[in-house]
Amino acid sequence: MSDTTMTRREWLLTDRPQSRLQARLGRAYVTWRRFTANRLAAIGLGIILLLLFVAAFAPLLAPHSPYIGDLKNARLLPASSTYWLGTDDQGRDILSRLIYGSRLTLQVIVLVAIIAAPIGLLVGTAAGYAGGWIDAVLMRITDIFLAFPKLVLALAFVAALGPGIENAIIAIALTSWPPYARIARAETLTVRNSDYIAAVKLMGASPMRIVLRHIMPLCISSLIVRVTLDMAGIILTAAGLGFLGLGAQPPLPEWGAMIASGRRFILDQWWVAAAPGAAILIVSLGFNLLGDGLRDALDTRSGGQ
Amino acid sequence: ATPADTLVQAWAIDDTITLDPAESFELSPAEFLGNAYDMLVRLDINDTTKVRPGVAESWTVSDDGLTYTFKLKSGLKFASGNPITAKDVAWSFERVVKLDKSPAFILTQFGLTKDNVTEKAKAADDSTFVFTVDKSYAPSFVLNCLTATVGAVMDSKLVLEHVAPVTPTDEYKFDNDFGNGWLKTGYAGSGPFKIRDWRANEILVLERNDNYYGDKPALARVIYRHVKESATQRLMLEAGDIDVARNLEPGDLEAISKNAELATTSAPKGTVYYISLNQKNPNLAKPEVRQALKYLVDYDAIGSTLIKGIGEIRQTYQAKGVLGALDSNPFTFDVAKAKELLEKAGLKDGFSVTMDVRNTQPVTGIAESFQQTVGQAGVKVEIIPGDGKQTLTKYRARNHDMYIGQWGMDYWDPNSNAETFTSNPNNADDGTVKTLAWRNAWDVPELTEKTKAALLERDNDKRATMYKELQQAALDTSPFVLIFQQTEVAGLRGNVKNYKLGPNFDSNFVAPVTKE
Amino acid sequence: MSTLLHVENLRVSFPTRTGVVEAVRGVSFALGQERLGIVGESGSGKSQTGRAIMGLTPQQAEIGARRLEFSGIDLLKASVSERRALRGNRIAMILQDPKYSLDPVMTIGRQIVETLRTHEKVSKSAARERALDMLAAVQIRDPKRVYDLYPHEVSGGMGQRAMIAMMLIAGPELLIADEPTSALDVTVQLDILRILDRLVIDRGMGLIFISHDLRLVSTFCDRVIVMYAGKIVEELKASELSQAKHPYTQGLLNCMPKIGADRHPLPVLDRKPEWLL
Amino acid sequence: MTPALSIDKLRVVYDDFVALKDVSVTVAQGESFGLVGESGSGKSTLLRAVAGIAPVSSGTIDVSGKRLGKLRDKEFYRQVQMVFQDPYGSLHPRQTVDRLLLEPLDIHGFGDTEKRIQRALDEVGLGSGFRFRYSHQLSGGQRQRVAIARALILEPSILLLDEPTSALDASVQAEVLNLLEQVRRDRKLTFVMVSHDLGVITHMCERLMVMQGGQEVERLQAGDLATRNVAQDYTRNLLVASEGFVRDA
Amino acid sequence: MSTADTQTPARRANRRASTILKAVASFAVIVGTTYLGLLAVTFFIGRVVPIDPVLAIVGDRAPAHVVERTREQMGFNLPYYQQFYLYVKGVLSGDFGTSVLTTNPVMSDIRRVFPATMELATVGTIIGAALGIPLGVLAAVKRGSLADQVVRIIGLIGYSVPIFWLGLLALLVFYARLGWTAGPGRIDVVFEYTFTPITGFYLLDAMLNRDWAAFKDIFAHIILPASLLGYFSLAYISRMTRSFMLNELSQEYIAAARAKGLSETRIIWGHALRNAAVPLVTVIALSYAGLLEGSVLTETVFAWPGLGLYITNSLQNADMNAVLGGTIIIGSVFIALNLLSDLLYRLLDPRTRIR
Ligand SMILES: Nc1ncnc2c1ncn2[C@@H]1O[C@H](COP(=O)(O)OP(=O)(O)OP(=O)(O)O)[C@@H](O)[C@H]1O
Ligand SMILES: Nc1ncnc2c1ncn2[C@@H]1O[C@H](COP(=O)(O)OP(=O)(O)OP(=O)(O)O)[C@@H](O)[C@H]1O
Ligand SMILES: [Mg+2]
Ligand SMILES: [Mg+2]
Ligand code: NI
Repeated sequence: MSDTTMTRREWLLTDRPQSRLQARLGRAYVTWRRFTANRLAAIGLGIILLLLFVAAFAPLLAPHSPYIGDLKNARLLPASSTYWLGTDDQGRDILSRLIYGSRLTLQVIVLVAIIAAPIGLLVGTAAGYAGGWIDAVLMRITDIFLAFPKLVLALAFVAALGPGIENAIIAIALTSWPPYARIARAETLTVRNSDYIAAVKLMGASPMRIVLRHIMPLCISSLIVRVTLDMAGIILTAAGLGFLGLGAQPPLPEWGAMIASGRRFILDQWWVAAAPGAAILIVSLGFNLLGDGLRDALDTRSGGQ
Repeated sequence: ATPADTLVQAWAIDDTITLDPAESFELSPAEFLGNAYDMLVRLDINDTTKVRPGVAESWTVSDDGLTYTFKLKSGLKFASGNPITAKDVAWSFERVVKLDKSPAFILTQFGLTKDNVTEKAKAADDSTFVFTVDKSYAPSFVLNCLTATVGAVMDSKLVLEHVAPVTPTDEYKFDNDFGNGWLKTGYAGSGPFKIRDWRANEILVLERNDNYYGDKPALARVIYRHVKESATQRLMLEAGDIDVARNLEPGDLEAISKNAELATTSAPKGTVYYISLNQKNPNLAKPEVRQALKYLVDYDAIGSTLIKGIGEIRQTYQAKGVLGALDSNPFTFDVAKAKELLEKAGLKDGFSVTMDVRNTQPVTGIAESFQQTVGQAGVKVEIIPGDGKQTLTKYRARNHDMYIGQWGMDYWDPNSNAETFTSNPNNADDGTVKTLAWRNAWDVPELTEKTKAALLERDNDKRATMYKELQQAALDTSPFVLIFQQTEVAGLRGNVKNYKLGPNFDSNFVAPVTKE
Repeated sequence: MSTLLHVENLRVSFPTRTGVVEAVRGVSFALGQERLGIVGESGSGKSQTGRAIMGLTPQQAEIGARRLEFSGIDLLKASVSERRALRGNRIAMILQDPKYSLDPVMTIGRQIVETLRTHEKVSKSAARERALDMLAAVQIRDPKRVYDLYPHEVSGGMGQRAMIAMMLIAGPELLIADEPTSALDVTVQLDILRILDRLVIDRGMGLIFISHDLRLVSTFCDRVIVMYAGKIVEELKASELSQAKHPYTQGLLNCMPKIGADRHPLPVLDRKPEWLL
Repeated sequence: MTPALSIDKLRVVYDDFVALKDVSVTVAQGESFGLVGESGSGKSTLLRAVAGIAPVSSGTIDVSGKRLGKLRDKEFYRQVQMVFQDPYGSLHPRQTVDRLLLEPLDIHGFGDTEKRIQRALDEVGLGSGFRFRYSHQLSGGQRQRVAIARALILEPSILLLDEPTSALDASVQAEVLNLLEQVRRDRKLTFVMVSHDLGVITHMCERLMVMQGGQEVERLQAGDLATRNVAQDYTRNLLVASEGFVRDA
Repeated sequence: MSTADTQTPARRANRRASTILKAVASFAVIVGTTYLGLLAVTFFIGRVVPIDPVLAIVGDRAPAHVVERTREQMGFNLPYYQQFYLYVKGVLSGDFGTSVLTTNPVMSDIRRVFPATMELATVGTIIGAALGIPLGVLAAVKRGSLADQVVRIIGLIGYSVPIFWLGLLALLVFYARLGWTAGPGRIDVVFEYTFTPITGFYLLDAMLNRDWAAFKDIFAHIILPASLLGYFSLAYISRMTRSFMLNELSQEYIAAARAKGLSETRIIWGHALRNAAVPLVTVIALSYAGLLEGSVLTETVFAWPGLGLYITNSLQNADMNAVLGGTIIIGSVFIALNLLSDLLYRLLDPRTRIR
């Protein structure tokens, strides 16, 4: 193999990358290959992409207004050619609400992920690396939050901050970081005494630098996996808060709130709750599959050998 | 299936926090106490403008309207076997006034105080009870008040065995609790049933009182099971695990009414649902806006869907059937008219406002519908959902813009609602009488006076007219958008007979019920 | 000396994402009741050869041979249960690292007894006796104590002895030892070899000794196979190792620093592409 | 001349296990000093104590005449660097060679990083083809070269080598040992090297110390081993064992 | 030569004693600080919740002066630190105060609602573990096969379905339509007069009373909600089992076990699962703790008078004594389960055993 031009695949898979970019892309490509080799994971990714698409083009996709219904004439109708998934108790088109609701679902997921995961990561890695009393104090706080009934905490936060989707998100985020901290800490403990961390230390790196630049990147992948696996739980917690009336404000088409209000009709107009239920199921299934796939793809320990 | 001698009802009984008649002021305990205790007089559920004898056989009112003399039926016994005497009645009144809990005002509004109660509510002899009021109130008002559960006749001997000592303080000058602690879960009455057991949020058991003087209940016991969900209740009713389902929502009610094995029953209740507009909000304080919003409720649609079967559209604040209730529904959903009014108020482009809504049906549904319909006139409503107590806390502090809620009558008399909707003696933030008018900062000195006057009108017809005028004034100017009056419904197994809901919760009598 | 094992043209390959990795590419040898050494650098296919004989090749691997026969039994055609019956009973294998090859939550004694009772019908107490004897046979000084210890409670050398005991208790005719001493200290290393040596001599067992340490193999084994990239490049008598013909073998021998030899810089191995063929 | 490294009565205690019992060593500048002994004898602990990653409970360490405190400053790490035993464990699994080499330069604020990285790779005999590989794309010998390059990039004067070749094949070991010898010569480095292989130690070091159980057994010149001029039985056993297997008659 | 016998027996005993002492001391510190933290956080929550606690007692229609008087009687007019001090003092002397909602001492309420939740959670966890572990093992052993995918999907659905939805559906199908199980609640009213709870764990009580009719009925009532909870823990347990098993199955000692000629069954159940059991214990304990926290939603749908409902109800009414009591109980359970799983961990994993 001398001068023949490399195919793009070979270029990516080469074990002699010529630039930082190529190395990074190559690595991403390998991960991607491993990921897509798992058909279910690809399905999961497809679902998430679909969700993104729907959320982005909601106004174009929705056949009706998600907020305005016809209480008097179009209440609780079954699926028909005008209302593909039927109507809810305010006479609104369920499909349109689901489509618009995808935005809220995304918002919940993304915000929780970017609030809870970094808190957990920071607390966990700092505790794990520092050890000693810092570890003791941080872990005590984590334990208290863990030992605290999650719902009480979430309810209290929402009650204190006022209802609304944003506050529900904050509440969920604040109750879901402790497990991440635990994971990050455990991970940190295993790498803390490794030679490559000792090597960085021997370069004269400050503890801050070691945690931020060398330890955190190692914990992130398992954290990402865990977060994607928790997504279903997060959507459901939001739904649970909605069930207790502390989630999204009406008339926002939040899926959990839709189920919560639709459950009253479950015996006769089952589709009112079933449609958002199925949507939640599909999306969280998507995230779960994605998370599973990511685990297999990112986990070099069991995935590689 | 349920036992033949037991009536099993599923009902959300989590509002029961005490079984002491001097303290209890919520809906479900009113029903328990109404069945387990007897009062001097009872509401006649066949003609709700009248009262019928309870423990008292007969009564007279002195000409000056200040002295009420009750003659007790003879030979009555409490469930414990102790005889019922006028002393028990007097002691019961004294107990209420001295404990001074939430419902005590129903008695103290007649001028009873801790110091004079022993004089004003007095046993002349074993079978004569004399009650002296401070003004010559309409007798219907006084008697109606005495039908409330707070007027329950207590077994003083039994209760006194259970009093707990208390260290007197400035607020509470007595050295014992009048058995309040024990009675929170205990029972010392003489009604057709006795309360056998109460496990909060779980179950309440009534048992036939064999010492009851009147017609003995056909069933040996009535059990209330705490079940919150309408759908769950319906499933249990269909499966025959309960005999009566009490919290049915329209959809489930409809399904049950179509089921041949099941039946439904209903009765209008003295509870009205309304949207109130806080007058502290400058937009809402404009008279045109108040009226405009009354035109922006889609009464028809709500009536035929959200409250179908469980309520009836009613735009006046007195419940149907109460003395002087005005049956008038002048408003219809009319966006054009509303827009016109808004334009007059200088709010052509509408305005934004928040609305506090509790998380219960049908309130949430109505709020959402209202949100849509006012939107058509350009008014943007932001719904702030909240748990009941949370929203209430805010409402009571006058921190809301709009509030949707319900008001149940404290006692079966027009004064109860008139006083709260159309009187506001002191609109200051620290006002002492926090009526609904006060909560919405609606300052109405004339109507307040008129409400007071109606109380002292001893002629029933004249009194009724006065209340009608008050209601009309409310229709025309008040910041209350009345929507509907609650109809209480129950789904029944086919074999349950004679189950009749009363106009009030304390008159949901279960004694006549039989099972085939 | 009868031939215990025939291996002819053994191939093991792993399909991977980047193509097929041929770990073993046509290895042939025969083994009698002797000590056969397999040497070669890391990744040359030594372990995979051993594992293929045992039938421990990972599932995804493809395995093929013209002949793979153990005392008259065609291993390639044998059923799964037939092979299982052979394993541990007539063919045994000592794995590289005792730290990871012993079940961490089971006492050493139980692990030994387990092998025995899988293959022979013996009572519990008899099995225990045999296990204790076996422990003593691998020169564990206090068998009774060690019997009840967990793997993490013993040192590497003792763990390796336990592993040997576990594999030998059923009295196999063929033992494959995959780098049995590379994780151990030099002094302990020799103890272990002495034990293996005694077993071959006393029991007439066939031994395949896999190692990357040429010096050790040359002093311990009868014959040596030198592997490079999945192939046998040379087979010779252990005692004649120093006269190896193949430049690879020579290079390997040459590049080790020796006490007293002052060679600066050390000669290094210059890999020729033709060795791969 | 002040010694490059001077250790006096060093004691290291893990929890309540004494891993190093009052060991004293002095290494002159430019010298190569060896440590041998069986597993667990405290060889690595000694190096780690110098590097500041083992809990020193008593004793002193001087580097170029300067007493070390509990905390090592950046300056120290420019003087002393270490290469670990396990080439698979000492490179960060998620970093390319480039990033690995950039890190120390970045920490110490070096300029012209491009040139330095290039030079470091050349020096250890890895062309630029390896620069953007991840460690899992390298063989053991290559990894160890990267580790050496990383240690050298800060231009230290003392290199601590903890069994740098024990995980490598004999042929690769020779290459790495040659490399180490060469950089020592070129840069006039001081080596402290641990190995359990007497051959390697005598090949690399002028003086060596035999350790057992956290203590010094004896101290020898490299030549003493070849002539079997040893005093202690323990050392003699090590010598015999390293000869290979001897079948009893 | 073993690492163990390089230490003299005396030193070992000494070391063990000090390890135990250290463990006990650190445990005490953990429990103490966790409790105090729990108390402080709950108390703080009680203060920030914008609900007037007096409202729960006197109701909406109470006159203003009654509201004020009640506020003072309950000490809500005192400064916060004083209220907290009084509360902590009470708790330390074993008095958790009285719940205003049920008028009972909080402890006696909890004695009633906690067993209900615990019984449900226990049966649920048993179901979840009994099914989840074998399914996880199956999925790991047959990695990548159809069985693996099926188990994965079953588990994922368990992760993704809202329980209040599934609960109603299950009631509709198994109770209303098929009549296989009993309906909501813990026991039929028929037994209201004959069945006397002793421990509060009804299944156990029925056995103690030898009341088999009641036992049957209680079982019929618990099976549906417990199965639902079990399904959710099954989802979690089977996923974790799978991943632990995969990890174990790739270990060298499994190859060694194969080399010994052990059957696959023995290898999987006797060796791999035995090792996987070590981390699994923690997983199961955590999922059990999660269920004990009380699923408000399940309890609502099944009219189960449990702890979750109790706490939620109390919180919504700002009945802070009850919330605090409930929180302490859940905290204790959490701590206890942590300890238990720790002990089991030590028991199962000889490497962490103190010898
Ligand atoms: N599961 C596998 N998948 C892909 N390739 C594998 C697998 N197992 C082994 N190999 C490859 O097979 C080849 C031979 O491996 P083997 O373990 O036999 O080497 P070895 O000679 O024993 O080396 P060492 O001395 O390091 O133990 C190596 O190139 C290795 O990468
Ligand atoms: N972090 C630690 N915690 C507790 N004990 C330790 C720790 N690190 C090392 N030890 C112990 O200290 C002793 C000396 O260890 P050290 O690593 O120095 O040995 P070594 O001579 O390098 O051995 P090897 O040749 O196996 O690398 C050993 O008994 C080891 O168990
Ligand atoms: Mg190998
Ligand atoms: Mg070492
Ligand atoms: Ni039943």
